[in-house]
Amino acid sequence: MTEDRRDDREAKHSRDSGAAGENGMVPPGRTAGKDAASSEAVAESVDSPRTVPPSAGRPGTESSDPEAGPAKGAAPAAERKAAGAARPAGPSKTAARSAAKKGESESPPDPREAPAKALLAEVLARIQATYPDVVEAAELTKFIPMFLIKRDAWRDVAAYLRTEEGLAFRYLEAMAGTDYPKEGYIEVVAYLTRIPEAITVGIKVRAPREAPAVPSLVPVFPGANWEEREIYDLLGVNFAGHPDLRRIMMPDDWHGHPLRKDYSPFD
Amino acid sequence: MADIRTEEMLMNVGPQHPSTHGVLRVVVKLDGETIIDADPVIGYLHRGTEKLAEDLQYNQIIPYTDRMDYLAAMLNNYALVHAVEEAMDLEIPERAEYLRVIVMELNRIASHLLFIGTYLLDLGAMSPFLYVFQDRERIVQMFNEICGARLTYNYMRIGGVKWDAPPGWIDKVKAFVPHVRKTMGMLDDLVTGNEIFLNRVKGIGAYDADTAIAHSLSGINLRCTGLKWDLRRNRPYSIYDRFDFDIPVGENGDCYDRYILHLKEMEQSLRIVEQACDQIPDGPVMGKAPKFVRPPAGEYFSAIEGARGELGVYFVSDGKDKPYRLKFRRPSFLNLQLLPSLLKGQNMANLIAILGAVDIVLGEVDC
Amino acid sequence: MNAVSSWFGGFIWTGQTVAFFLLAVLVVLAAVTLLQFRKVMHMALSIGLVFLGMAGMYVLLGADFLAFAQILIYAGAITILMLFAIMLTRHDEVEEEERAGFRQWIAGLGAAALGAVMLWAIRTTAWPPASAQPPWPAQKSVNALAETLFTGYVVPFELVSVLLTVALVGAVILARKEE
Amino acid sequence: MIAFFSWVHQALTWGTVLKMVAGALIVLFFLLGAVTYMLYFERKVIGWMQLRIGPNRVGPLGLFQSFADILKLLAKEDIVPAEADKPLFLIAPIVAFIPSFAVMAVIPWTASHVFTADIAVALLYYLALSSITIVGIMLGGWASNNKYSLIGGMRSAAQMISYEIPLGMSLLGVILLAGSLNIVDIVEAQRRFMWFVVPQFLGFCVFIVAATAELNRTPFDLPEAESELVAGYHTEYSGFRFAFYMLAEYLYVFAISCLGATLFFGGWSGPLLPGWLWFAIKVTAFIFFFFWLRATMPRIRVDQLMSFSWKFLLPLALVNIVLTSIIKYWVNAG
Repeated sequence: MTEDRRDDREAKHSRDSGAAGENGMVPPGRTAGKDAASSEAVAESVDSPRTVPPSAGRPGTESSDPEAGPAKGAAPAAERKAAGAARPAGPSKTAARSAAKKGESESPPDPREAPAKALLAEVLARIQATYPDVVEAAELTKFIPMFLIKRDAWRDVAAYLRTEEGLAFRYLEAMAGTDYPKEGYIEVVAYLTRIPEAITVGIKVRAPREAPAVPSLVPVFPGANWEEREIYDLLGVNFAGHPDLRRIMMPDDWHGHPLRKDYSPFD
Repeated sequence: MADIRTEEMLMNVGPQHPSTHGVLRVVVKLDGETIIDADPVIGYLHRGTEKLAEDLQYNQIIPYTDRMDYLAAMLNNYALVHAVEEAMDLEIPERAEYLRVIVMELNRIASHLLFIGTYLLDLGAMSPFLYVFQDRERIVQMFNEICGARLTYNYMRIGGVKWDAPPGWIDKVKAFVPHVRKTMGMLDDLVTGNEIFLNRVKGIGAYDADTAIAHSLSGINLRCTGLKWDLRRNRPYSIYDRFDFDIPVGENGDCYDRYILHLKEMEQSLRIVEQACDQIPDGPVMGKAPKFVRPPAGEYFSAIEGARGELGVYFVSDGKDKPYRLKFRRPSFLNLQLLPSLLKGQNMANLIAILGAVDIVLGEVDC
Repeated sequence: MNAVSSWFGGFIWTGQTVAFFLLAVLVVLAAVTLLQFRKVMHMALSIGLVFLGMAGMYVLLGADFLAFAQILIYAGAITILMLFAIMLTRHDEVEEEERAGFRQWIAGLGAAALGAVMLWAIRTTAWPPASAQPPWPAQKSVNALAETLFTGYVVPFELVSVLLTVALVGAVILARKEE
Repeated sequence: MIAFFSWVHQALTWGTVLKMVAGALIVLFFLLGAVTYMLYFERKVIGWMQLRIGPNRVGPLGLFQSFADILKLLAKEDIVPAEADKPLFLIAPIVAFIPSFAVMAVIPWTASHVFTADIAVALLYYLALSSITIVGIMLGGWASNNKYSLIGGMRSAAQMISYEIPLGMSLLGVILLAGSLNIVDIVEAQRRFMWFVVPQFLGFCVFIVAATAELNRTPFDLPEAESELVAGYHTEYSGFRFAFYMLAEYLYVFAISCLGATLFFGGWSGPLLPGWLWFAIKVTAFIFFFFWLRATMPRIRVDQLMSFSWKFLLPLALVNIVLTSIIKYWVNAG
């Protein structure tokens, strides 16, 4: 592989750097113990993003992760030979841990981190300007800004992100639901992407496990239709306003929701 | 006169039907042969892969991904290992990355070949099916040589690939490329200019880019509307930024565009395979991945360009060696959503043409 | 050779006569069953059988062209048209059993009277003596028919075709109106 | 020979009855054999076209494959669906089959009609009888009480009616040139003049397209479009009754090929070789053409099929008739 090829690659990265992240994921362990942030706290935390939910909000956050988080200092992106973990950096085969450590000592963080942070700040500011008090938390999950939205405003924020000039996250890339029995809620996450720049943000919402209900995104993103049906089927989340909320994977007379952590087959 | 009405008929197309490509059921309401309403029913092949994965170590999930889109299992393998490697910032040996790209693109070709064959079979042309199977068979043989399996490869591992290519394999791949070009030329001669074929697919099942984006379509289903959206270019992963290839797009968003894009994409995949075979370095094929893969706690989303569209992997790690939650964003599943609105007002024959062009694999839809 | 004809003292049994009786029985049976069937589909089929039997009669009479035109148009096209109409529209499979009421008696009497009149007419008419040869050679019946149609009867022939065209156009207009 | 099997105006004796039955049986078994090897021929030809070898297991070169298949079909259970209209379901394949065998009565294998009838209105006879088969197919589709079968049956009825008209019209040109509906006269006229494929090329094109559609063969095989309608009108049929439908279908391929060879390619006439061999060669070429089409073409759509017949093929056939009449009048006058 020649050097100019690599330069090409760098150029490309800086071109669509907004989309993908680098290895600047903030390990939850570092922020463990911090309080859930109010929206003001989030606004402050934009510069140094952190996981806002309490440590309990993420199972296994206590697990002692030996990896230190990568250095947060911004550094010129071009110096890194390979951007991102999956990209090979020449012949040296460095395993993850040493790479991370090296990253701290010698090489600057992933070039994708800075744009991701900027995106986080920008989107957060815009949401808060229009809908104050709806963002419960904001963080970077690997290089994707992630906003925890209040349930009532879930659809409004999604619509805002989709239609607002300058945001235009028109493409619902994926939706997923996750059950957190210990914390007592079910989380629904949606990834929205701006096409063709490939800039992605995630939004998520939480609903209590006992009677989970979330406003449906189908009026905003028709593509959410089957994803929501799947989440309804497998996790039991009721999507209010969904035009056709039926089971999709399991038979209509199935009992229970298999993807819940406490699910046991009905006899 | 007014009370003489034609009878409406409810018809189950599938789950056992030659053209649903698996166990898909489409409940169609027919007036004569015109479809008034269509409702796809899925789930016949639901195996709960996502639930099963919660009890499996990351490397143990890889064989399960083989069963999703079983026509492009290499790409599924990669989607998972890529997501985990991204999360852990693993570095992959060069040779492994090249091998991955070669097998992925070969698999894309095999999958597209199969699409072309079955699609034309759906439209009543029998011979192309057998022609494409010859080339696909050679690809499958090559996969057999490199990983010992013809369909469910289980080839990739977190940190690299399981096996190095056997001696002479790369040359075999290189020699294979012109062969596919010949087949594609033949298909072009036999089919693409055929008046009957054109009448069956041109202008059928057309939609525009806004509809496609709104319905979260991806892959060829999105590109046929003229939108240049290919994750290999728009959000480069692996070593795709080293290769010179184009993203062919359609114009009208109809079945014809979808068909022709499969041919054009095969050509681009061949170019990538050629370049990768020329550039592939020597070296190990497995990086220093930990024995127990434990991605740092957090949630991750990454996506690759699968054979049928954007194949995404979302997973939540709690720092243990098994995912807390694993979710696949399956392109077929989302692409199928638009089907009911495409079918309304069409006739039965168009149902097959439209459904076939969506190019679904039920193993992936149901997951 | 042991002739079949010897069974019926003196009556000459040619293929033609055998065929005539077979066809006659077929036509009558089909006509009767037509009235007896309860399913419309079966009725349509037996009327097709009647048409076929009549075509066979025409063949025996030496009118080949007429016979095959009859099969083509009546046994083929018209029967299929009826089948089509039945398939495409709603129809009740079960009809209530009709009781033998006053009307049935009247109809039966009428039919018997008609049969008697016909028989009487046939028996009293002085038929011309049967000739061994048909009025024209079998091979030429089509030519003869064509010449008659296009010389002596050209005006009625054309009028009929105009009528059919008008009917066709009318049917199309009626069908269009529904949309 | 002709007199031997001619029976209409003879006194009916046991001898004549026997001769009738014998003649019919000979033709029947000949046709069954022909169809058996047509199936073999089709599978081999299409196999080669698709880079396969085709049947090669039963007997040398797979020559007995079709017999094995027929035996298998005969040994199969004759299943009648519970909700089917049983009597209709049972007779429908026979209704479809009988005319297909009956039309063979007017095909002249050689210069002399040995087993077949030399009737004046042979072409009309062919068209008339072949229209009965549609009834059988429709009934089968309806009686199965299966929605795929019903759609298949209706499609095939609509299709066969639509294409019978251009088929008949395309024959009119030949009839005009020969001045007769009799097939022997038509062949004789070609021997004196030239093969009608030359002066009737337009008519021949219409004929071959309409014939393909009439036979329900690719690209017009919509009634049994397996990718849409599973197997169309015979979805529910199995074993023996299914075999009847198949038999009828292939007999019509054979019959149409005979008709095409006779009307447009001079029938049995040809130099050097005996008449029956010429006839066989021409018929085989026709059959090959239909098989070739099947290996090449995708399937046309049902609405396109209809408009193709009514808006294109029929006007073309009418133009052909008008042109032929004008030319004939002009030639006769001049």
